[in-house]
Amino acid sequence: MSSRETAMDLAVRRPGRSPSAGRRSLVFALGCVGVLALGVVLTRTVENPYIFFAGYVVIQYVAVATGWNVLGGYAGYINFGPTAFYGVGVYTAAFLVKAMGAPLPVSIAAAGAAGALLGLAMGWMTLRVQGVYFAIATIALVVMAETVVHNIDYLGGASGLALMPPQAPAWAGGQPQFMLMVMLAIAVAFVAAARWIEISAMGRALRALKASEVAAECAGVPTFRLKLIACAISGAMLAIAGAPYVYYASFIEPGTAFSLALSLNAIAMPLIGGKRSWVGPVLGALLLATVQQAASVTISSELNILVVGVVLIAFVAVAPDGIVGIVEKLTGRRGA
Amino acid sequence: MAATRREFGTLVAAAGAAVAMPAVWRSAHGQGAPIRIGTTISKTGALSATKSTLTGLELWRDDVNKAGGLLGRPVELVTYDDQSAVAQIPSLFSKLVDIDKVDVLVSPYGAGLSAPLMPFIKQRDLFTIGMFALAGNDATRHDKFFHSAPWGPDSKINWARGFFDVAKQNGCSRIAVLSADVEFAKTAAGGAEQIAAEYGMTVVYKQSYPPATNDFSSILRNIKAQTPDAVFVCSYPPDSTALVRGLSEVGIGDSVKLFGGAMVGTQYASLLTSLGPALNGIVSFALYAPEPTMANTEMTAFLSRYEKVAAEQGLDPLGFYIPPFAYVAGQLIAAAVTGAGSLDKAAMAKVLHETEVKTIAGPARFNAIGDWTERRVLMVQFRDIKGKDVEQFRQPGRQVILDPPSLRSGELVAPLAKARSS
Amino acid sequence: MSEPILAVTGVEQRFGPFRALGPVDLVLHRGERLGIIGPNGSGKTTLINCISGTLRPQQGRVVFDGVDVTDAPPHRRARMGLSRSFQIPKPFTGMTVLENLLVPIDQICPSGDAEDRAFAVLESVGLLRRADHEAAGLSQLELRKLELARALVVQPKVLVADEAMAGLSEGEIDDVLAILTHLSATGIAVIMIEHIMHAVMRFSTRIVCLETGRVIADAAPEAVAADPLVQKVYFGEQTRH
Amino acid sequence: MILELLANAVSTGVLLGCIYAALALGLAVSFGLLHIPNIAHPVFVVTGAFAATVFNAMGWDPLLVSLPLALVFYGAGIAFFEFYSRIYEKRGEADTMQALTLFFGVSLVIETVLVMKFGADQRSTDVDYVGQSLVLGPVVMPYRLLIPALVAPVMVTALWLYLKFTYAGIAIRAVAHDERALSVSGINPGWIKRHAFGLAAATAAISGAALVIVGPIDPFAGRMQIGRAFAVVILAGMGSIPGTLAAGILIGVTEALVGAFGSPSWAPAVAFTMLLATLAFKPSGLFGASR
Repeated sequence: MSSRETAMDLAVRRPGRSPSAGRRSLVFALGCVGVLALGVVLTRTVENPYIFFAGYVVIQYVAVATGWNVLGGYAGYINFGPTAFYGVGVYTAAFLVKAMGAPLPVSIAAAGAAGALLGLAMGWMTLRVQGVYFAIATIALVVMAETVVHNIDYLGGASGLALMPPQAPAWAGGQPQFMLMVMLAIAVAFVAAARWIEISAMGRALRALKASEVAAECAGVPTFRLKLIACAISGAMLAIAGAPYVYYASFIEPGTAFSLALSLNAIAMPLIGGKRSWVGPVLGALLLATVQQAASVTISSELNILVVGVVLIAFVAVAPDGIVGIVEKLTGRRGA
Repeated sequence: MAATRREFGTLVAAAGAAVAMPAVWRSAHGQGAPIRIGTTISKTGALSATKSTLTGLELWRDDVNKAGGLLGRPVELVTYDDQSAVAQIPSLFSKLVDIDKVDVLVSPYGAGLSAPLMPFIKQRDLFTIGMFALAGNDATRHDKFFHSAPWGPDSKINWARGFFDVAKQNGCSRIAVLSADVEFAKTAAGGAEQIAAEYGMTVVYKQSYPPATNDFSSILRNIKAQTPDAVFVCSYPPDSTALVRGLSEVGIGDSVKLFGGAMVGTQYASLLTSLGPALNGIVSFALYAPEPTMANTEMTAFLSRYEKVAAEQGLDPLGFYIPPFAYVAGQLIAAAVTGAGSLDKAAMAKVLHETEVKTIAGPARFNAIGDWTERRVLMVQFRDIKGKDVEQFRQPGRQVILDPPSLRSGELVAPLAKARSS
Repeated sequence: MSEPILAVTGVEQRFGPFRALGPVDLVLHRGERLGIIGPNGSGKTTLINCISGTLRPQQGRVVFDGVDVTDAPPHRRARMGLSRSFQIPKPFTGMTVLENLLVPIDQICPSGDAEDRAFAVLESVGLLRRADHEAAGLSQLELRKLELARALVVQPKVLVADEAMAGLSEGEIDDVLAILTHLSATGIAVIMIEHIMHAVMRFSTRIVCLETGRVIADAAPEAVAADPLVQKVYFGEQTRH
Repeated sequence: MILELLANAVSTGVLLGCIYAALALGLAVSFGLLHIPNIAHPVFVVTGAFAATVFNAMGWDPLLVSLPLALVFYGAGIAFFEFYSRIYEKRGEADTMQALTLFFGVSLVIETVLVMKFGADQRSTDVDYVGQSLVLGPVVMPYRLLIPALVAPVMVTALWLYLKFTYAGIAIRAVAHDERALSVSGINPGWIKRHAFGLAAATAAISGAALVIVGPIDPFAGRMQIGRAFAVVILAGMGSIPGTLAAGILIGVTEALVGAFGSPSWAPAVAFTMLLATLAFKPSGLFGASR
């Protein structure tokens, strides 16, 4: 029986669920409310609509990166086809708009359900074997989803579909403003959900299975079921992020809904920001998307992709925990 | 970590401010300040072969500015790369209009990229020239939108009607329709079926195939089995190549008199020179062909200037398809601005609705939604192609115009098998 | 004695044409301290993989606490009270030592005082000082202790310790033995797979010796040590190396 | 007529399937034997295709020139593996995902460099036999497919013999089975893996040349092939070299039949469906040893 630590140590050095955890959650919640309030203020005061269009793109990336990270970051299962899920969201919404002029909340709910179902189906088929197979299957999933859309004439097939979605409610002050608020609300909800997963038992179990699947299983973690759940949540989030696109652009086509640039960014952003916590994808998305919005008007986009590729390699090789990891290393801090 | 989060909050605010910043910029406007024309060019991505649009616009700008500008003000182009991505369009055009404060818009290339732009220009009531946006304004019906390309009215169905006119004249009644699963091709195929029905022709085969299909042997055999008289093909460059090669490899049978119609790629030198003699007999669309019925000194002069730039920048060496109509877009803007005597959008639109504009591609008149009142899409048959030299495509007699009748420079050589062996 | 806590009957495991294990019969009684020995490749780890569920045997049954768990996945067995540690420590990297212990508690016996229980176990294995350290940064001995702590924090009915002492110094071995002995005293049955003979001999009340996938001896430590067959295949081989 | 269609669909499918197998062969080595998920392999192939077009423009036959190019690719593969292993091999199994991301980044970089060097346009080769066909009764086989298709059985047989009968080949298979086994026998597993990865890269030069004879190619052509190449390797069973040929042909024939008798629009879904079905129902593949 070893008792090198005394009871005194125990009382003094006790970390963990201290009162500060509750305080942090409060700060976080206030932050969320603050961001939303900032969004309301901006849509009321800024007159130039460009910021809403550009802002939508940037914030959409926050949502997509956060959704991707639930599976890719927490569970360590890389989804190379986030646009398959995003595209399913886009087309679910498009279908509902075309069929019944569905309002946005209905489309969002339906897209979430469709994304979750697709996640479950994909996961059920590929998550029992090693993670590599899942990753490979997701590459092919995009081709499959695009092929299916090409063959559905009702959704415009390859030609795309121009739609007149329901207009924004009057209080929003215009469609661009409304879309920005919707996307902001979605992104904030995603970040909050991601943080909740992270600090809950589920997040702990996900991190455990990421470290060692067999050890997690032997510690009582139902790994297969947990991976399925994470895959469904991530799929639902990615699909939800796509749902408002129809209302934003009034035109959809497979090339956009399944665009490679979006997949690439969804993966690059958490990697650059840091995959271990919710801060990473948010940071990565804001950084990368803002730079790209600025860069798309200044440097050639080939160079843009090249830079993303090189940065990706550099981060994977040198800083696998992203910017958050670097900051933690520099400040000597670590933790969730 | 709490500190990091606080820093993070600051970052959010900073990022917000960064995006908001351009809002405070205001460019000076007034007499002597340049007239700004804004558009996006697909410099990269799937449509990057269309970037010669910029050269056409630049040549026009240089001409105008050399001649003293418009209304005494110089002309300036503001362009961004849209990466051939629809998703980029709303924010880039919002930037052009709200940040750069451009006076006139030119649409991005094609109907796909232009689609998200249409509700925007309608809502903001902007004067816009359409670049190759086939039937782009048919749904929105914006009254200040004008096509630079001579698709003609109701173009979704009619733009390739010439193919069927030629088919009818040559007694074709059994039609096969083949199309790629790509936006332009699907639209063309849809129109084809309607016209075939209208002309009392039977569609005996209809099939679409995925992009990047590189073997057409079973498709060609299935077509052959139906013994059609004409095969209307809506394909994209890679599959246009594969199809033409497939024709040489497995043949199409003796029944076929007319093959092609909407094969994208046969307008560009790279595909023409890589296929060479294999093109003989194929019929495809064009907007300009160096035939005696069509050539004019202004066009020839433009093309020879373009060739020099193209050689420097590695663009399509022929430049028959896009660059002239980018120049036409400029000419339409010039006519509207000078005619109106101001940048008043309603006045500019009125000028184009009411007067005929002389362009390097011939006289243009517009209907209420900005279509050329007269369709001037050519159906050309490739003939006498020998070897893979690019120069021959600048000679008359290689792309014989079959339709429209006003520009016809020869008759169809049929059946296809004979045209190919000659 | 009462009904055995664990009964393995006729378990057989093949990899392709190669039979790694079995058929093997094994019984473990409540509170017992069982040592499993055998040369490299004799099927020890395969056997405990079959017991913990990470491998599903082609033949035979595994009955745990009166329930047939042959087809149950490992997490179900863990939730029933069957814990194991790994020969090569598999810490949950990217998490603190404390969090490593919270994972099984969350899954198997969640409660409001989870952290108190984790701290108590960390103290009992001497890892309290490391509670909020990143698991990846631990020393070899600490990793082994963490491995054990994670297995026993949920108060299992059976603990399977797979070479928990490999690579440790004599003093460290004594530490680990003390932990296991203490555990056994609280009524937990322990299976110890070990190469370090004197430790197994000291700890076990019964020893099973495996050779090429078969049980060749199952008796009290002294009897097994004296068994000529065991001496030949096991100690013989040991000395050859 | 139906029979003729069927015969031609099957023959075309076999030819295309051989080409798929050629594309996937390098992956069968790097992923199947070395367990390195090299999703950049199709981009290596496209690079090989571009290299072939460059020399073709000077008048060389693409397939002939691909043989010396294969040596260059072998060297590049070894250098690349060195870079890869410096980063990863030491970190252990959990980093397969990081490795995937690395290869993803690498393929982006290669694609973009190709675009910047050659433009996004299609490139093709100029060879005499394109446009002609071998006619065997009712079956017509274009040389454009036939000649590149012959590359696959040749490469597969050569590689299979190499792995079966040479010292280095046996060592590669031993590494695939158990790395530790090799270090006991005194061979440096690091060298063997480098060598194997180099071989995988070398196949990309040859199959790239084959691919560009089939049809024009652009820098992004690899993307279409990633799913299919992995489908071939997984359907074959990890590391089964002859299985690669069989799996490629199976996928090719199925695609051709779907195209001829169903709708060509659904052909891209064939490989994916087979991939998913294999993963869900028989993860060991058709010819792989069960693990």
